[in-house]
Formats: sequence, C-alpha cells, structure tokens
Amino acid sequence: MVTRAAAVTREVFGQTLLALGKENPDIVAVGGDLNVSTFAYLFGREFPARFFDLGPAEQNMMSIAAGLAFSGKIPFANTFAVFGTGRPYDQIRVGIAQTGANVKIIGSHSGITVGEDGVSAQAIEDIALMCALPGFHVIVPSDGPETAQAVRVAAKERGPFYLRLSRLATPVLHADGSSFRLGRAEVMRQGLDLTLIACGIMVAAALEAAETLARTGVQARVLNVATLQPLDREAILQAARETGAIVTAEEHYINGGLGSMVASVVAQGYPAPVEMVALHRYAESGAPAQLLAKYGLTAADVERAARRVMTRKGK
Amino acid sequence: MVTRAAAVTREVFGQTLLALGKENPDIVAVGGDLNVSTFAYLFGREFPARFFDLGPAEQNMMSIAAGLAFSGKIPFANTFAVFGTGRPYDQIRVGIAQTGANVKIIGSHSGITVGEDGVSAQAIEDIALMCALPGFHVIVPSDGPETAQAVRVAAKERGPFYLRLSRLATPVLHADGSSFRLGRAEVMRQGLDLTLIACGIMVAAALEAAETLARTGVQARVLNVATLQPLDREAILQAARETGAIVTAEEHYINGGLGSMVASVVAQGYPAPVEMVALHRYAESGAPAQLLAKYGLTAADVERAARRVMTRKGK
Amino acid sequence: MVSVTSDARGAQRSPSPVKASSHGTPTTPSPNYRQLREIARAVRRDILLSITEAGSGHPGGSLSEADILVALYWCVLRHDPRNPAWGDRDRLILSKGHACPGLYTVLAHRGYFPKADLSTFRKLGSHLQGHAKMGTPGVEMSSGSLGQGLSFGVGVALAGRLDGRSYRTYVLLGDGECDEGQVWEAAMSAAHYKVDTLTAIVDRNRIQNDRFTREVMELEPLDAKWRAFGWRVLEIDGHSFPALLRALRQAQETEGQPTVIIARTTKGKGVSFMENNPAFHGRAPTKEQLAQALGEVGFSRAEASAAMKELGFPEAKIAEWTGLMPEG
Amino acid sequence: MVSVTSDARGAQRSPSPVKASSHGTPTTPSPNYRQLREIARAVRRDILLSITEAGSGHPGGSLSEADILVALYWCVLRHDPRNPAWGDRDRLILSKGHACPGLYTVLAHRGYFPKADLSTFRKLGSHLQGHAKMGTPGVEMSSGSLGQGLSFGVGVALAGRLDGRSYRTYVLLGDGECDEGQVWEAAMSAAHYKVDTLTAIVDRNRIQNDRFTREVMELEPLDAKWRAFGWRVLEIDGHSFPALLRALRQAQETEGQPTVIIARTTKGKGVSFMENNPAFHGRAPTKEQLAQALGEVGFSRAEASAAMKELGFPEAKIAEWTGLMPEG
Ligand SMILES: Cc1ncc(C[n+]2csc(CCOP(=O)(O)OP(=O)(O)O)c2C)c(N)n1
Ligand SMILES: Cc1ncc(C[n+]2csc(CCOP(=O)(O)OP(=O)(O)O)c2C)c(N)n1
Ligand SMILES: [Mg+2]
Ligand SMILES: [Mg+2]
Repeated sequence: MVTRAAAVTREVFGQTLLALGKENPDIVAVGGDLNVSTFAYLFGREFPARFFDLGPAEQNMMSIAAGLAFSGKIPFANTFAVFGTGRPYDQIRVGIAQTGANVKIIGSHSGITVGEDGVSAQAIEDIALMCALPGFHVIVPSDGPETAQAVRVAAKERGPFYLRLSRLATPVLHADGSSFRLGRAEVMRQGLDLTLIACGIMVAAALEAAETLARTGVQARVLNVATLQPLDREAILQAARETGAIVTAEEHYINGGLGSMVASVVAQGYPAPVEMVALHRYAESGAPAQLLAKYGLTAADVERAARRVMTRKGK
Repeated sequence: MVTRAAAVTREVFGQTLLALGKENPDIVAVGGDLNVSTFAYLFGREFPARFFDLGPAEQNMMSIAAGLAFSGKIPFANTFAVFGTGRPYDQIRVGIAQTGANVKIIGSHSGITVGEDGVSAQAIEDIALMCALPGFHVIVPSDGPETAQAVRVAAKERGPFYLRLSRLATPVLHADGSSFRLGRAEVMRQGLDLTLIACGIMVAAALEAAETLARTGVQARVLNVATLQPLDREAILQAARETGAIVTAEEHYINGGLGSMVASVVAQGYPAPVEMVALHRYAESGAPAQLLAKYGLTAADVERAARRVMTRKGK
Repeated sequence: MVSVTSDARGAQRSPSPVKASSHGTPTTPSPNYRQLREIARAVRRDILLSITEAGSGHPGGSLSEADILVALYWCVLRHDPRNPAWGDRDRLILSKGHACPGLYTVLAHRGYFPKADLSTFRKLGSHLQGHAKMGTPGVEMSSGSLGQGLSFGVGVALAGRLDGRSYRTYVLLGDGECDEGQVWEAAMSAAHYKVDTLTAIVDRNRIQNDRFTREVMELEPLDAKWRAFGWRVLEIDGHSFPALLRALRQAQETEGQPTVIIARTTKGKGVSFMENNPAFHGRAPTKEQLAQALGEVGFSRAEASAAMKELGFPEAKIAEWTGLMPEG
Repeated sequence: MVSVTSDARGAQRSPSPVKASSHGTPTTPSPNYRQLREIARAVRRDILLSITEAGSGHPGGSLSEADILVALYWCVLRHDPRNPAWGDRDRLILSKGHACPGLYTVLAHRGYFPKADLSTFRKLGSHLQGHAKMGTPGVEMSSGSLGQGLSFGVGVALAGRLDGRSYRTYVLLGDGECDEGQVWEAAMSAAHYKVDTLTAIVDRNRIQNDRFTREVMELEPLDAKWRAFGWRVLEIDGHSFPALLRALRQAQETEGQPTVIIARTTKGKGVSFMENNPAFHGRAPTKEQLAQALGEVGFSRAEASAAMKELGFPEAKIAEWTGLMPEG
C-alpha cells in the first residue's frame, strides 16, 4: 500500500481549502501570521475578503473564529499545532468546545518532525489537549489523500474539528478520494498475530514494521486510527479480541494520546497486552529523521514493541 | 478512616502558604484577582511585598512566575484551576515545563463541584493538560491534611508542581502530618477482591463504596493516587496482580485523567479489567451534590462500577 | 437610532426616546428618560431577587451595568424578542459573563423568556446558567472566562460585513476584564480591520474581583489606551440615559474605526452597602440584606410582593422575604 | 553606564565607549563607535554563516537586532562571560527567540562559549537550539513562543527588587510580537509595579513572519500605545550606536516607570536582498546567497575563510563557500 509518492499534508490542506472556498462562499479563514507555512495563503490570495490574518495573537484568532461561526460562517483557523491548541486553549474550550461552534482548527507542524525549530515549536501534547474537550472531533491524517478528505469532512460536518498536520512530506498510503470515514478506524493490513494501531506519520512506520514482521512469519494487522475523538472503540476491541496483542504508535507524548486512549478501551472492554511507541520527554532541535531515531519513533521501534508484546501475549 | 471532620483544601493551602512564608523568605506568590477565593490573600496580607496580584491576566502571571523562579524565588501561582491551566497553557509549557522552572501552580475550584458558576469555571480537563507536560508534578490531594503536606513538599522539592484543589469542604481522611509521599500511592484500605483507585474528592467516595461493598462480602482495596505524575506504576500493577480488577474514580473528563493513566499502566504491565467513574460530557450549573449525582460521581456510582468489574473479573 | 418596536424587522431608528412599559415586551415604543429609569429600577429589583434566590452570583457588576443594558435593549438595539435568531438583529455580547443577572433580567423584561425563569438562576436544569451560555434566547455568546467577548464581537461584525448586513455589534466589558491581554489583541484587530459597526462599552466601575482596579492593576489612562489602539473614545456617566443614548448614537455615526464608550459607573449601584464595595462583586445578599436593598431601590412591600410573584416565587417565601422589608 | 570589563564584578558604568577587540572577550574595555560597527559587522557575518550552515533559521530579525545586541553586550550590560550565573549581572532577555542567531553570535564573541559552537546551530545535540533555550551559557530565558519575554522580565526585575540587587533587566521584543496580548498584560503590570529597572527594546523592523506589520496588523501609533500603558518611550534609529547608547542611558536614569526603546531598524540589515524582504524572515540563504551577503557586509574571501575556520567549518566547505564570493 505504501507508494513511493509523498505529499505534504499542510499543503494538501491549503489546496483543499482553496477548492472548498470556490464551492462554498461561507468558508472563511483566520490566521496567525503563519499563512505561508500552513498554505492557507492559497485561500487568502484567492479570497482576500474572506481571509483574516490576526498576527501572532492566537487567543483573539480563536474567539474571532467562534464569532464568525455563530454568524453563519465556516471558519478555518490555521497556525502551527502548538499555537493553535495550547496557546488559545481556554478560548477553544469555552468558545468552541462548550458551545459546539462550527470552527475548524488546523494545526500544522505537529510533533517532533518540525525538527530544527526545537521544543517550543514541537507539539507533543496537542492530542491530549484536544481530546480532553468533550465533543471535539480530533483527526490525525496519515497522508495527503486522507488529509484532503478530512478537510472536506470537517467543512461539511457541523461542530468543532481539530486536524493535526505535519511539516514534512509523508508517504502516500491512500488512493485519492478513498477511505476516510469520520470516527472509523481503517484496517490498512490484515493480520491475526497482533495489531499495530497508529495515527499520523506513524501509520507508514507501522506498515513498514508489519512488512518486516511478516518476513519472520508474524502477521500484524495495521489499524489507522485517524479519528482520535470520537474513537472507534469497536475496531480496537475487535483487534484485542482477534489478535490478543496491541502496539500503539504516535508522534506524541505518552500521556493523553492514542496509546492511553487505546489502553482505556481495552482495559474497559477486553484486557489485552499493549505496548506503546510514543515520546517520553521533550526532544530538541535536529533533523526530523535524526529525532525520530533518537526519540524512538521509527519502524524499527514499532517492530521491537511488536516483539515485546508477542512475548507477553502468551502469558 | 473517614471522620466527620471536614476541611476546605484551598483554605488549607492558604494557611500552609502563610506558614511557609514565615519559614522561607524566598517564597513569593502571584495571583489573578482571585486571591480571596484561593486564600492566598492570607499570605498577601502578611507579606505584601512578596505578593503580586496581576489581575485577570493569567498568561502574564505564569511567565512572571517563571521569571521569579529563575531569579531564586519560589513562586506560588494561584487562581481557579481553569484559569491556572488552560488559559496560560503555552506559558506553562514553554516557560515552566520545558525549563523545569521552580514554579508551583495552585488550581483551586477544580472539577464540577465548583457548582453554580457553571461550565466555564468547571475544570474537568486540567489533569489531562498538566499530565501532558513531561516532568510536571501533578498532585490531587484528597483532603486537608494531605493538601498541607503536598504544599510543603511542593515548596521543598525543586521543579514544577501543579496542585488541584477544591472549592468545597471535603471529609478529613488523614491525620495531620501523615501520609503524603510524592509519587507514591497510598493504600487507604486493604482488600483482595478488587481495587478502587481514586484521587481528590473521589477518595472519600471510594472509601464509602468500599464500606458498602464490604457489607456484601466484597473486600475492596482503596488506593489514593494523589500524585498523578509521576505515577506510582508499581502500586497500580500490584493492585492489578493481587486483586485482578480495578475501578478508577476521578472528578475529571474520561480522557487523559486518572482512568486513562491507570489503564495505560495495566495494559502495558498486567492486563486486567478496569471500569472508570469519570465525566463523559460537560456539566452545568447546579448545587455540587446535585451535579455529582446527575453526572455520576457518587459513592453509589463507584459501587456500581465495582459490581460491573467484579462480573468481568472472572472471565 | 432609538427603537423599541417589538417587530424589529420593520424597526426604524428614531432620534428621541418616547415611552414604553416597564414590564415585558413594550406595547408602546420609545420610552422617555423617566420611564427608562423606572425600567432600570425594576431590573435592579429582579437582579437582586434572582441572585438572592440563587444564593450566589455577582450583584455588583450586574447593578452597575443595568442602565447600559436598559438603554441598549429599549432604545438602541434593533431586535425581535420573538425571533432571537433574526439575522439582521443588532447583537449585544456580554463579555463580563459573571454579570449575567443583568442581562437575563433585561432579556426577560423584553420578553425573550418568562420572567419566572429568573428565579431558577444557577439551579440545576435551568437555562439561566451561572455564567451566560448560548442556548438561552437572546444570549449571543458563552462567557465566564474574561477577555473573550470583544474578539467574538469582532468575528460577528466581520461576518456581518461579509454578508452585507447592516447590523451593529455591541460588546459590554468589565474594567477589570481589560487586564486580559486578549482584550487588546481584539482592540488592535478591530481597528486594523476598521470594524466601525463594532461598539465596545466598558463598565468602568473601578472595582474588580478582590479590590479596586487601581489597587489590583492600574488601568489609567484608559481612554488613552483605547485611543492608541485605534478606537474612537467616548467617556460618559454610565448611569445617565441621555449620556448613554447620545454616546451610542455617536458610535453609530462613527466611520472607519470602532468606538469604545467608557461608561463611568458605580459598582453595586442603587444599594448603599453594595456601592463601591468589592465584597459584593461575587456574593449574594442575605434575605435581610435583600429586604433592605429592595427598599433602597425604592420598592414597597406590596410592589416587591408583586414582583416576586411574577418571578415565580412561592407564597411563603414572598411573605418571608417581603416581611423583612420596612413598613409601607 | 558603559562597561566592558570582562570581570563584571568590579564593573563600573562609564559614560563613553572606548575600544574593544572584535573577537572573543574584549581585552580592552569600551570600544568606540567605529569599533562597535566593526564588531557588528563580524556579528552579522557569523549570523549568516551559522544560519546557512543550519539550512534553516531566521536571518531577517537576527540582522536587524545585531546592533542593539552589540550595544548592550559591549557597552551597557554589567556581565561576566566567565560567570553567567553571577547574581548581580544585568539580564538581557531575548523574547523574539527565533532571532537567537543574533544572540548566540554575540554571546560567542563575548566568550560565553566557543565560536565554533556557532556552526552547530540547530543540529542534533547542539546547545544552540533553534529557539534560544536556557542552559546555553548567557541565555536567560527559553523562548520560541512569542509574547512571553516581557512578562518573564517583569518577574526577573521584581525578584531583583525584593533581593535589593541593583541589576537591570532588558527585554528585546519583535514588533510583530507586540500583536500578542500578553505583551500588553506585561506592559500594564510593569507600570503598575513601577518596575523602573526594566527596559524593553522593540526591534521595529516593520516586518513580521509573512508580511509587513502594517499589512498583517497595524501597530501604529506604537509609541502612544506604550505611553498609554504607563511607559516612558524613546524612539531612535536602532542601527545608530550613539542613539542606542544615549537611549539606554536615559532608560537607566528613568525613575518610577519602565522605559521602552522603539528602535527603528531594517529587517535583514546589511544584505541587500534580505533588507525589507519578508521572505527572509525565516529562510536560510543558499550558499550562493551567503557568498553575496558576506561580500555586501564587507568581507573579503580571505576574511570569510578565517571566520569560517574560527567557526569550525571543515576546509572543503570553506573553500567551496568562499569560492563563490567575488574575487578580492
Ligand atoms: C479569565 C478569567 N480570569 C479570572 C476570572 C475570575 N473573575 C471573575 S469576575 C472577575 C473580576 C472582573 O472584574 P470586572 O471586569 O471589573 O467586572 P465587574 O466589575 O464589571 O463585575 C474575575 C477576576 C474569570 N472569570 N476569567
Ligand atoms: C505565539 C507565537 N505565535 C506565532 C509564532 C510564529 N512566528 C515566529 S516569528 C513570527 C513573526 C515575528 O515577527 P517579529 O516579532 O516582528 O520578529 P522579527 O521581525 O524581529 O524577526 C511569528 C508569527 C510564534 N513563534 N509564537
Ligand atoms: Mg469592574
Ligand atoms: Mg519584525
């Protein structure tokens, strides 16, 4: 399924927003002086009257988005993931989550693969933050095509959405226009020995690990959990029941992310051994690939976790 | 262990801070125009020069606290839990968590028992937020004496602390000066049939549920997990191993709090059935007791969860 | 600009206030100043009643803002209580959401919902939440966390401009609230985008939660701050209807920039022991204090009883509470 | 006020700049203006080298702030590069943390750490993080998230007052950064607490991340904003050492209120294709662009080679990069 093609999810967002803007005049955008980086400038260039740059003033940006939403607009609020979640958190919580406002937050440059900019720019807690808001849709697409569809779904479905995007090009795992269904996990590869559950850039790593495992006779199911909230509990429980062992993989701190949500589901539904591939501390500046290696987020790390969980499975 | 006495944890904080202020001239306080409610005014009245009210400007408050800390002070930043976590989250993250600043954040009026003020004031996501910060000590005391000790420990140990306190008086469960050990869960009651793991106001509810269960012959262990980060993994795993069934109870949203952290520990260490007593949505205005009943956070809810987990335990 | 027809669709703004009933949706348009003062008196009464019944809440800032809200809802806003979602309505956004008893009372008096709801304030199941929340008819924004309303108002006003609608957006802020940096982010952006359909009103009662603003955080020169952020500034007596209506009209006529009205008010206005008293920022009166307060606002036992009845209080409580009032 | 002794403990502030070496810890105190310009030229060179080597980073705002930092670190701050934790040191807090190449270079030139570290900027394992982070000698605050530095500086200054220390606190802010409401929260509180040991310097280069400040978010009248927030305001040419030193001295002499120096600068200063060009806010030059830039800043091939050597570049790269420079 992994092809050689790659796409930058934030660029796909910008292009999709531009297309949506042509289809629906109610779509507007607010930004925080990072519109080139998020590719929202594509929309702003075409629809300057529907685009409001607020400068680095993220609290204002989110509350303005709420005001626009309750006046019939569909605002896409875009900035880096750190500045679109933690910085204006209370504004999101009271103004968007508690009201169910029709605001779509796009957080680009998430995770440690933001790389050289260093820790202040590396969002490793945004999944925890956004999944702590009841009713907020939290989506972490795994590639370009899935991003395009998620952006379209966010525009179409009412209510608050958070989309977590990446700085770098990521391998294309999906055919165009395929697959993304809100709240539904996707089986990327079948297998009955264990399940690798991943989101975002770690889906490709999980697929790679699954191939390596297959070479040693271990058949891993790979589940792409692009919707973190609401979570597809049934798919996770099915994985626990049918494969009896789970590895989670995410570009996020160990607390409050995919791993802990999967653990909650299985502990409440069908206890099974889980191993987690995630971050255990803040990273640092460096080339993304170096950081992934140093902080344990490679396909090899997923594979090692798979072997650990297999030894636990029997017991 | 439950006595008839009650104490307001935020008041105990205020008194302890006052006492600490007399012992250590480096202790200072910053506040956000809620110093009467947090009882920090007791310190401010005695040490006006060491007390800085910043008004409702919580971002400024947290970054000023960081500046004070890196100049040798031990600042206690105090306000309501919502305004001391989500509102200045990025300032806490970059300025305090990523630097390991010696700042102590006191969030009073946490949870839904803030009551009549309604959802904007009810912090039900603060544990998730603060536990998403690597290295942050997150403490949810269960009563007055434990609060007093936790405040003292926070003042003594270097590094960032978050203390989650309550608006209302809570039953006194501990003798003065006893028990609190940073990072260590406390067995409040022995039992081998299942374990009730709770924090904050839900510890008293768990103890009450344990008594009810005991009357029907079910012996529940009760674990008070006052330190949410770093978590006492060993005590939780021991509970899983020795009792084989766990109920978690917290005044917090279901995601990112005690339940999900306990589930992570057992799923990674010793899979066992877990039932969670927690919030599943935003609450509303109302008397605290009414809200606890309506939103499922009573001793009876813990007991019901215990019965559910017991039926699962066998399987 | 002054309009109180109940069908706001056909509403024209007429220059001078005439008359209205002080109860419910006005049957006759345009109250005069005396009538406005009467309305405000009734509003203060019901603020006090609802907070006392709730046993908690924020009387100080509700009483200080009362005249501002009465001026807006009876003379300035184009609105339709029977159709709160009317797309062309003028919007009043209460940013200082803790002072919702003022807003709720005004909305009930204008007929957005039954006055009897006022006695359910802060109770389980009531739509009158402790801090104003969307869903309640007439409430334009969820609040409770200070500093967010002006930004929200900028968004509302920008949407109106995009849609070619002529509605105006008003945002009522506390003075202590202006400590929040977000207020200045919003101010800067409103001037940048030349949002001249936006009017901010600062309830300058000189007290915040714990103490006086000059003690907690000095705001002066407040007018210079707004001016430097690109706003037209009008400073007035916030308890004077002529001054309020004049300033609100001037705001409507301002082009190319937003206007802020710094309304000098008295926190706890109308009740001697609440006036200028930080202690009553966020504390409900006892029933004894209520009785005294109602008397000071100028109500007799009989009038207070009638009002309590309208607010849905049970007979026993009416007798008990009004019984505490001085004779006559 | 001007002091460049390397042992800051005995430092006295003397009124006029004399002379210093442009390399490492100055061996002679008090450089004159010409020497300061030389130092700044070398700083610009090494900013360009380190960003080019990193392949990412923020040249525009590093070049615009260079003269400000040189004035501070060579003539104003009481500091001791051999003892960065000295309790009585003056503090420079870089709030616009993306412009850390400017700070790192100045710190290296003053001897806080080896110049060779500059070629490790943004690389795995380096202490020279992409945004300044505490732990690096001389770095007073972790940054990268705009708007937090002035508040931090208020805390540092308040602590100094409590301890009876005489150090001064300087905070360098971007102009786009002033869009953040937290800057105004900090400004208000600094005036409220009369923190006159605090000086803010705004690098007024009129460009933020994407575009010009007047396009993204109009800041003018910026001086009136600070004045209305209770600050003394000095507005100067931020590339003039006489103006910078005069203003910094005036700030030191101000009592009862904090001072802000609005330093008018040119973003990308010194490099024609970077000057006033938003594209170079956050983009590294190519090696060809570097070669041109080094020439424009006034370095010959030989000088550039020597500098690269000092920064620890390998011979091959030195030959390759300087080979792209014009002859002579
Ligand atoms: C973000 C935030 N911080 C703190 C509070 C707590 N609080 C509630 S009201 C208040 C004081 C507000 O003062 P002001 O704006 O002057 O209100 P008014 O005098 O009009 O009642 C504070 C600090 C809050 N509601 N929101
Ligand atoms: C809170 C926050 N929001 C957004 C950004 C992204 N960002 C980095 S630099 C920058 C522009 C800053 O402009 P300015 O302060 O003028 O910097 P200078 O021109 O001095 O480089 C922005 C928006 C950030 N670092 N922090
Ligand atoms: Mg006030
Ligand atoms: Mg700039």
